Formats: sequence, structure tokens, C-alpha cells
Amino acid sequence: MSTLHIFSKPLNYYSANQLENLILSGDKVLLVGDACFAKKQFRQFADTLLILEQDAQVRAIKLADNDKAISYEDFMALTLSTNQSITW
Amino acid sequence: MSTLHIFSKPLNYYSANQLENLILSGDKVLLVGDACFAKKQFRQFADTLLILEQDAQVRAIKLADNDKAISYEDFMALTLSTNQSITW
Amino acid sequence: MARFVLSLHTPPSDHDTTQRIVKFANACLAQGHTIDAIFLYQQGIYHASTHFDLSSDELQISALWQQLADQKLNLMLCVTAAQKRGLDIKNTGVFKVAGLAEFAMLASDADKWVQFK
Amino acid sequence: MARFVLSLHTPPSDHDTTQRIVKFANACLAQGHTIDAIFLYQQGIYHASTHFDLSSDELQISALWQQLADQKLNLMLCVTAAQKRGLDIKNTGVFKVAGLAEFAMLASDADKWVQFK
Amino acid sequence: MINVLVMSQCSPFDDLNIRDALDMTLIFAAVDQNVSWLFSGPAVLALKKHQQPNNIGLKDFFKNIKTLEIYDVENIFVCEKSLLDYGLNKHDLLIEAKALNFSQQQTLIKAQQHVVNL
Amino acid sequence: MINVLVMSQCSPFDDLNIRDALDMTLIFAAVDQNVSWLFSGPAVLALKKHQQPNNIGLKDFFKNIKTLEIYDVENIFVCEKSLLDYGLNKHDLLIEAKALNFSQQQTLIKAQQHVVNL
Repeated sequence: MSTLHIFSKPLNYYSANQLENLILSGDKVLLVGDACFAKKQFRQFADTLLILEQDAQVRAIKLADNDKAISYEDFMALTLSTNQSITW
Repeated sequence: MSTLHIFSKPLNYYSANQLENLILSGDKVLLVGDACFAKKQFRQFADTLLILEQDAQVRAIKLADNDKAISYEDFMALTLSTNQSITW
Repeated sequence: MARFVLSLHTPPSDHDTTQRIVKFANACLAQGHTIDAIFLYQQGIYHASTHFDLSSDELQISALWQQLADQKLNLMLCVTAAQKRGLDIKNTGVFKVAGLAEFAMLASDADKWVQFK
Repeated sequence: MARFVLSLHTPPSDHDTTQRIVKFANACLAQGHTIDAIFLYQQGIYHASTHFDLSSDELQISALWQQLADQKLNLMLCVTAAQKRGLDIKNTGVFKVAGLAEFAMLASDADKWVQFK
Repeated sequence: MINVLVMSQCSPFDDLNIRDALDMTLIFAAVDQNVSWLFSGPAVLALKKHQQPNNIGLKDFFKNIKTLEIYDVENIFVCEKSLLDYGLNKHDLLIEAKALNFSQQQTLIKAQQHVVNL
Repeated sequence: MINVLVMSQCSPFDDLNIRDALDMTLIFAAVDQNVSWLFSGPAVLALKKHQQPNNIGLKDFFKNIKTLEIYDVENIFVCEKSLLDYGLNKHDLLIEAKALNFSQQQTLIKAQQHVVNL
């Protein structure tokens, strides 16, 4: 029973206090768009952050060892392998 | 040299950390629209909060002794009596 | 008497901001101040659409702007903002298509610029 | 093979979200999945405008949607969202004017609904 | 029948977000799905009693929120913490809504096929 | 000549906000006003080097930001704290920008006739 959480903006665009209580350890956290700039801020929600590779690349973002770069095919597969997705 | 700070949304819509450093004690803080719901959150920025009366009224918001209800005429006059306004 | 310019940055679906800028403008006029321009920028440009279809219990967007136009208020919209956002710039109702430079010159001469969003 | 519906909530000036939903849709189609609808809701309805005027180095909004329409993808927009926002619902290009109920039925039958915003 | 959750996190007069969420909730009920609506953050203020937006020319959509009961939409939830944040208790609300703590909100989310954030 | 401050607080690809701010800054320079542009929060990322949005079909507006120097727009400021928050230092920036602490930002604001937040 895992949920896919999709973020497209840095953390200050969201009500952080609520998020930390609604993202569980088995959940997946995917950063797309400008959220890729804010990996450090989102690290609290998941040990491994999924990062849409193209979006990170155009923003000149270096990935860390515990980041997982994914393609659009992976993104699509993720929506199928999780039970529900939330675009925050 | 005072600045008029205008807010129309609750505080979580803004980067709070930055605001507390840019609003000075002589400045005026005006709440309009949905910011009127969040008087408590904005109190940290000014002892006396200015509140657009009509917007507070339709939202069934009770004003405290240290709130100052103002009309549109007052709002306009405020923009003239301060040096600059910032709509956050 | 002071000279104002007002700019509107939110789309017409933000009824709350819309009523506020209109009431503010009316307060300025009632006190004998001058409004050199109301300028639509960013998502605000959609206010210049002529295709609203709102039920009678909704804020009547077009009628509000018409009422300000009737008072000879200079209602402008930014042409490049509009072109990028798909507004039909040949049909902008009471709003006049203008360049950003036109607004910047008016703002430079005004005593106050108040943003609404 | 799975069945998707996608919804778009941001205006066409959000180029980044626009490229993302289009790329996601293309990835679904390339993998042989079905997209029952792409649905424009909230500010997303402005994507159905036929009046974009974008320079050649900009994301070509209309061409992207045309390319999806050419693949027989069902492109829909919410009529009440459009009417309130001043979109001309008689000219919506490759997008079909639809009620919210139509989309809700498609979403109910789909395996996945992915929101883009 | 599937489970659909509509989440609202915007303040009441922030664009048409709350009204869009209301329409979405009503339509899923109309097409016979098991729809829930969860209010959190400033969205809980959309359930606050005695508001009169028609006094400034805005549509009184609070009347429409009340029709949820008529249309048998019963799964209305509010974030307990957010009620506290905005100084509201259950008696201040327009309609009956179940206050959920975070763990209950997690359970609600996990039970859904679709979650939409409006 | 008046002092106009353009403030940016949005992330680089959040709608057209940064580009709208760029247009506003350039136009005030063009009509011979003393314009300043202050980046804070995620907006500082709009000054980050080596970004290539054209790889995903988006306009490379970073090229346009570089033209500020050509048009003699010299008052480009960044919030020192925000640079820190996003792990940037001055060498990571596209153009020369003065890092300001909060008290310097206050002084900048107080010197303006108009402040616009885009």
C-alpha cells in the first residue's frame, strides 16, 4: 500500500507541517520541475528521492548517491506500481 | 519613512522567514481578503493590524481591541501617507 | 490630489481580488484623485476577454469594468502578456491594448502604484 | 495495459507543466497504454484558446496539443470552468467542450488519474 | 464503485479552488462513486458559519456547500490540527464534518483509487 | 528619475513570473528610471548558471537575463540568506549580483517610490 507523492515546486510552496504527517516511510516521493532544485528540503520525507531526470538536467542539478533519476517511462510505471498518486 | 505591507492570504502562502525580517516596527500591516482570517498569524509583524472592514465582515471575523478596521477611503489614504506599498 | 496607477495580476476567476481593485478605484475617484491607468498584467490579462458567461449571482466581471470605463478611466492590458496567454487581442472590450513601456511611463509619473493580487 | 486519465490545472503560461504532461502522455502511448482523456480544468482551460502568439523559441503550445490530437487522443475541457473564465467555448481548437460528469465517468473507469500542476 | 478523495488546502476565496472542489465532489456523487472531501490548512475556513460574500458581490457558495447533505455526500472530513490552527471547533462549522488526526488522514488516503488536489 | 524596485520570489519556471519581472526591469531601465531587481527565496535559482531549458522545449530566458548588463541595468540584488538556503555562492551566478542581508534589503525598500512584486 504505497502512495506516490509528486512535487513540482520548492517546499515553501506547500504547507510543510501537514506534509510530514501524511507521507509515510513506504511511500514514494517524486520531484519534478522546480522541486528538483530543493532536494535537500524534501530529503526529510524519504531516504531515496525520485527525480525526473530531464527536469533535473536542464536545471543543472547534480544528483547525490541516494537520489534516483527516472525517465518518463519510469514515472508512468510508478503511477501503476503505487496505489494512488497525489500531486501536491 | 514607513512602508505599507498588504496581505490577501493566510501566512502559509508566503515565505514567513523572510517577511519577519523585512517588516519594520514603524511599518503598517494591512490585511485584506482571506488574510483577515489569519490575524493571529500576522500579529507578530505589528502590534496594531489594519483590517479592511468589508472583507472581514463578510468573513464573519470578530475584531480584537488592537485591530483597526478601515474603509476603502482609509486604505487609499494609507497608500498616500506611507512612502511605498508592497503587495506580498 | 494624487495620481495613481493600479495593476491587476490575478485572473478573473479570482473574484475577491477583482471586487477589491474596483472598490479601491471607485474610492480614489470619489475622493477626487486621478487614476492614470488600471493595467492588466500576468494572469490579469484574461479580464479583457469578451466571453464571460456568469450566472446572475456571480460577480459580474464585464459590468464592473464597463462601469469604470464609463467614468473615462484608462483601462489597459499588456499586449505581450496577452499574446503569450492566448487572449484574442483584437477583441478586448473596454481594455486598450498597450505596451509595457506605456504603462512604465505612466507609473513613473504617478504618485502611487498599488498592486492587486 | 492500463487506462489513464490526465488532468491539467495550470494555465498555458506555465510552460514547464505543459511540457511535462505532454511528455507523460507520449510515454503512456509509446508503452501501449490507453489515455481515455486529457481534461483541462481550473486555469488549465486556457490551453484551449486558439489565439496564442508565441515566438519561435517558445514552447509551441498549440502544436503540442495538435500532435496529441493527431494520435486520436481525447482532449476535453470543462465547460463551466471555461465559461466562468472567459474562454470562447465556440472556438476551442482540438479540445472538445465537455461537462464535468463526462470526465468523472471516464476517471471512474480509469486505472489511474494523474494530475498535472 | 471506486473511492475518490478530493483534497482542499486553499483559503475560501483563493480563486475558485473551493468551488471547483465542491463541483468535483458533487459530480462524483452524481455518478455514484464513493467520494470523500478533506479540508486542511486554510481550506477549513470554507466551512466556517455566518459568512456573507454576497455583501461584496461575491457568490454565496456556502449555501451550495450546505447542499452536500441533500445530495447525500456524507464523507466530509476536516484536519483536526487545522481547525485548531484557525481557532474553530465543530460548532463553528456549516455542516457536519468528521475531524481527523493525521493517522486517520493517512488511512483515508490509503483507501482511495484516486486522490485529487484542488 | 524615480526609484523602482522589482521583487522576485517565485521559482525560475513557476509560470512566467521571472520573465515578467525581467521585462518589467528592462522596461523601467528603457524609460530612464532607476530600477533595481531583488531576488529572494527560490527566485535566486533564476540566476543559477548552466541551465538549459531549451533541451525540454522551453525558452532559454537565462540568455535574456544576461542582457541586463548590456542594457546597463546594474542594480541586481540577491538575498544573502536565500543563496545560502539553496547552496549557491556568487560564482554560481550568471551575472554579477550584490548579496544583501536583511538590513540592507530594508534600506533598499525604503529608498523606493514604487515596489512591485512579480
